[in-house]
Amino acid sequence: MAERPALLKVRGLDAGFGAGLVLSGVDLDFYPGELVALIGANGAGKSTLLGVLSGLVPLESGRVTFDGRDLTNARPERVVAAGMSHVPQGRRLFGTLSVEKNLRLGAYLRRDGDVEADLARVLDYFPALRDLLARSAATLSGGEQQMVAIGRGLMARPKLLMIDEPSLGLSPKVVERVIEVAQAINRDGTSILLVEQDVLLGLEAADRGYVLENGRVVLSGSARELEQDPEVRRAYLGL
Amino acid sequence: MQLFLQQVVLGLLIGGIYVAVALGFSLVWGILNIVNLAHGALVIAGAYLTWLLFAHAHVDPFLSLPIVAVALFAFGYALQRVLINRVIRAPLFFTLLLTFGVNLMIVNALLVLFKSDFRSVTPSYSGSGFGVAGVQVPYVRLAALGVAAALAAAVGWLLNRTRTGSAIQAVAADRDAARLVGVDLRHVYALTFAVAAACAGVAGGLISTIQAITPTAGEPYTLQAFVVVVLGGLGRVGATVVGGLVFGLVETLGQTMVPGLGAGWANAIAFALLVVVLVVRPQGLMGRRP
Amino acid sequence: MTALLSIDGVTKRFGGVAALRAVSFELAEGEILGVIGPNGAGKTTLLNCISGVARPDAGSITFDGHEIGHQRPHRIARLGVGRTFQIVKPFASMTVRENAAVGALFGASRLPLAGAFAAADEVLELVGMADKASQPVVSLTIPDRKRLEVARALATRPRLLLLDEVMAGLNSVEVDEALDMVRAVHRSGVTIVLIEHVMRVIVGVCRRVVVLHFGEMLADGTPDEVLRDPRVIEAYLGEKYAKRLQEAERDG
Amino acid sequence: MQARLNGGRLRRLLLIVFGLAVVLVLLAPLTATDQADSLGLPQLVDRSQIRILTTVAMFVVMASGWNLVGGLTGYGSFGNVAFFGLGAYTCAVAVDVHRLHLPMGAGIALAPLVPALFAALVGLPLLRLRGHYFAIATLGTAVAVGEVVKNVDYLGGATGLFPPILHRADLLFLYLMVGAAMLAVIVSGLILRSRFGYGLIAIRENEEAASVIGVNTTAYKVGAFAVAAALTGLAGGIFAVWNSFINQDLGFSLDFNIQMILMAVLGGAGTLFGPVLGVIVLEFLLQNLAGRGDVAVYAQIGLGLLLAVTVIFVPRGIVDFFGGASRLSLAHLRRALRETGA
Repeated sequence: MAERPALLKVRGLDAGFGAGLVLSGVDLDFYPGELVALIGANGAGKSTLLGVLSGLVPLESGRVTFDGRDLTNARPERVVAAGMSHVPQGRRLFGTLSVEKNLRLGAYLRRDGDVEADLARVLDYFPALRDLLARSAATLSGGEQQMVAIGRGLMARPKLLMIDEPSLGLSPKVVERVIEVAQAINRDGTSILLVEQDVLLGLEAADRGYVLENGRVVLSGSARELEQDPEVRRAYLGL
Repeated sequence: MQLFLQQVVLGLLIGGIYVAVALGFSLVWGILNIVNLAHGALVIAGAYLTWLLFAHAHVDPFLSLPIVAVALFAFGYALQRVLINRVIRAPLFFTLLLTFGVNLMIVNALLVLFKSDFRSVTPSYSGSGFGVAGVQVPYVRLAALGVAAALAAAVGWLLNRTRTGSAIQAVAADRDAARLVGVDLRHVYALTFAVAAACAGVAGGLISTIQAITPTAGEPYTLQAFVVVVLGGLGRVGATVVGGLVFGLVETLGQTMVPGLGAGWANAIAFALLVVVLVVRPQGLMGRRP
Repeated sequence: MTALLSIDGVTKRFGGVAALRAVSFELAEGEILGVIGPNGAGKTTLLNCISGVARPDAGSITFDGHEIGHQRPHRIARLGVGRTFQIVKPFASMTVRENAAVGALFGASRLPLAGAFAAADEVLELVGMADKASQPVVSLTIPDRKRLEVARALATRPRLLLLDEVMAGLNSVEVDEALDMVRAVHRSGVTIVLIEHVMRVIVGVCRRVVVLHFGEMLADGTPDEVLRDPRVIEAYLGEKYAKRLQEAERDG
Repeated sequence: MQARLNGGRLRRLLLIVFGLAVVLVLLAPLTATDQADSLGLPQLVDRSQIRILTTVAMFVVMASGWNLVGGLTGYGSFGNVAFFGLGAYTCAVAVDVHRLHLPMGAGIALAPLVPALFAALVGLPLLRLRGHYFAIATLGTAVAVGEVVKNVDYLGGATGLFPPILHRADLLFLYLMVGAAMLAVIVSGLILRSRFGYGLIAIRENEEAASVIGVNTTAYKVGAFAVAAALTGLAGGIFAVWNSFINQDLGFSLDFNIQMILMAVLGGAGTLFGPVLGVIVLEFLLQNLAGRGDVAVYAQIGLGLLLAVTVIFVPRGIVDFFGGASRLSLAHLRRALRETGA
């Protein structure tokens, strides 16, 4: 792979809560246009890593540079403005607000005109949302909520979209649909960092992958390599 | 029947005041999840500002309302940013202690400035009113009801029709998710508290035209605001309007229609109503389960 | 032999959504039952109904001959039902030993203060937390907090112990240790219901499995039977995954 | 472990010094008696200092009582002054010549019973509420009870009641109140080390977890509420005969209500000696602040400031501050600040 400038560079990242470090010494490189899977068991630190990148969770030490800018311990507003958008675990829509308001809030920081165009683009990706726009987000099914959550992330027109465990609580059929759309979004130019506990699902969709265990990157490489790696198969595929 | 109709009208008119007072209180509780025990003090501060403009600058109370609103807006923004923001994530109980401390500071600062003797704002038209089918309707109270309705409409418009309003509602729905779309939490919290303080100031201005005020007159208004919000249900402006009007009616009719209960029973009625609502229907008449 | 626990047609709705639809099964003393299903299948709701945290809208639950469907949690605990929570709920201001001792003070054991601390040491030994007895809860790692939650439930001397996803968030080594702990607890004579959403964990320790799917009971049988049940494979496991588990089962 | 040991020894040292000081302070007033004069002992304490000591003891009772509900059980009640008022009025009615006309001892003995009964009755619905709802409902109850009392003629209506005046009885009331304070601390200590205490702390830490291990949360909460009511009512009863006058403002004052809470929190809610320490620190501050002439207004502003400072900087109380060396460090202070900010 030609040495293109990395879109996202993470070096020596330590972060943690009261009970000791959740992340220690995490290094990560992310190149424009990629779809990278971040896999690992529940509690391995995947969501914490996303929380640190998006500015919700403070980091103890380490550096985060995105698109050439230093975002170490930046407040979430600056991270979104820089072009990194985080679709949180469990979707976390604004339940009392309508689907349309949820989507438009995705573009809260944007001053440029074509928010309408992006709304149309999101509805192209998720046609099912067209007749749900007036519904309040809390009344939607899990799958529909996941689509709105990803749509909301897209409305910020990010360079990198981080999606945290879209498969959580969704039936296999709906998960497949969501992953297909994520790949379509990636093909249209938005880099995606996909966090998945369902290792098989994550690797199949991705170009490259990082395996996180107990807060450490234990393995990384192309998705195909990782799928065959005996350690990954034993630990995560129970084979 | 005449008496009953008169009391119903008076109940609705005082209900308008309770709506104006409760609007700000409901915002701070609904969005910041803080019960502001200093709310009544903010109301009385607004009343004193109106009195100051009236007594010294001869500004008509209803004309001074915008000035009072801006002044309290600024004070509210600063108060939240400096003090209240420190306890946003603290356990509920500490927010009560802090706002009670703020209440003590404001009330006693007013005592230092204005001493404790009664002040009132009596524009030329304050005494007059008009009669309809034998029922007397004082102009001042009717105007107050009008202002309260306008205030409720304005807050409703801000919350539901503006970009800032959707940000405020987003913060109320899910704080972290709001940050993830780029909302600056500290600014939105301070803005919400500022709008609430402005509403309190306007309510104070209205109150100064219908009753004499002293620095300690704010206490009952805080507690009544709580009852109104619980009665109406937390969350929507419409619920606070209903809560305020119903509370005004229950209090007025309770004092005049129920044998044995005189004027002195106002607070006792209010809190009997509160405990009943809290136990029977905690989410209030209009609200969702808390 | 009368069942220790019998669930008969239990239904529970939240708003319009039925979290449990007419679930029925029985559990004999000494069994170790696995309850499996994707997130949102109703596993935790079932456990909440048994432990009294939630009230079933229909159906009945009897434990050791007592109807407990509409009893309050502390009454059910005194009858000998212990439980843990998926998201652990420790008594944060207390030490590990005090947390366990509070269990022994209440529940079916109701020991006096001195006896409670002795019982606490016993259960901490059983779950492998004896060396951390005097530590404050705040300093515990996630696996240790889960062990403490089990210890506290055990200290109440339950005859039935409901474990809600004690393996979630553990890496493979920690899962094996947790499975050993569950086996040790089972050997000490406690009937266990183990709730998980990772099939591999259940296969290791349970002799019987109930599969829940969107509030309904899809299957109830030995792990081997359940793995081959077409409805379970279609709705929950998926072809590839089931084949792999069967291979693992054969060589395991 | 090193910090903990120092903390432990530091704590014991502080407790011993604190205990000695309390004993000395309690004996000093004896020098004001006639017997002491005849022995030629100098009078160390004057009447106003005895009055302050009695007030301190009274607040120790109320703060310790509140601590059982707010500190131990985690239910921050904002209306315990209702129990104080009910106790005061019960005693005042009992000893009133035109009413029950009972001896003072009987009045004081009755004072805790009515509030405890009231707490048990009102506690059942109130203690089902949580957080803001519980706090404001208890505040509302206190205000409502005060209003009812003001409107009932048998209870003296707006003018209040006048228990018979006892002359030269300052020391009697001091040691009565000190006795009540000791009772409050002893009862709290017993509860803290009992099944009842552990059950209350379990409810505070996580009520649902407490219920599934077998704690009858309703009964325990109402129990704590009733014990707190009895203690606070006892203080009210002694206050009524000591002050030989009681009305709505004195019996149900919001000042007393907030001060007993602040004292418990400032000292260390949930601990045994926290409230006692909080009472002494706050009473010392208030006496000096208000000492400057009649300008009580500045004392109130001072109290407001102190509330803000306590909540922001010392949320876990002074006792916790000396709990371990780590607590004294600035890092701990900064982290506390960062945690509470948005």
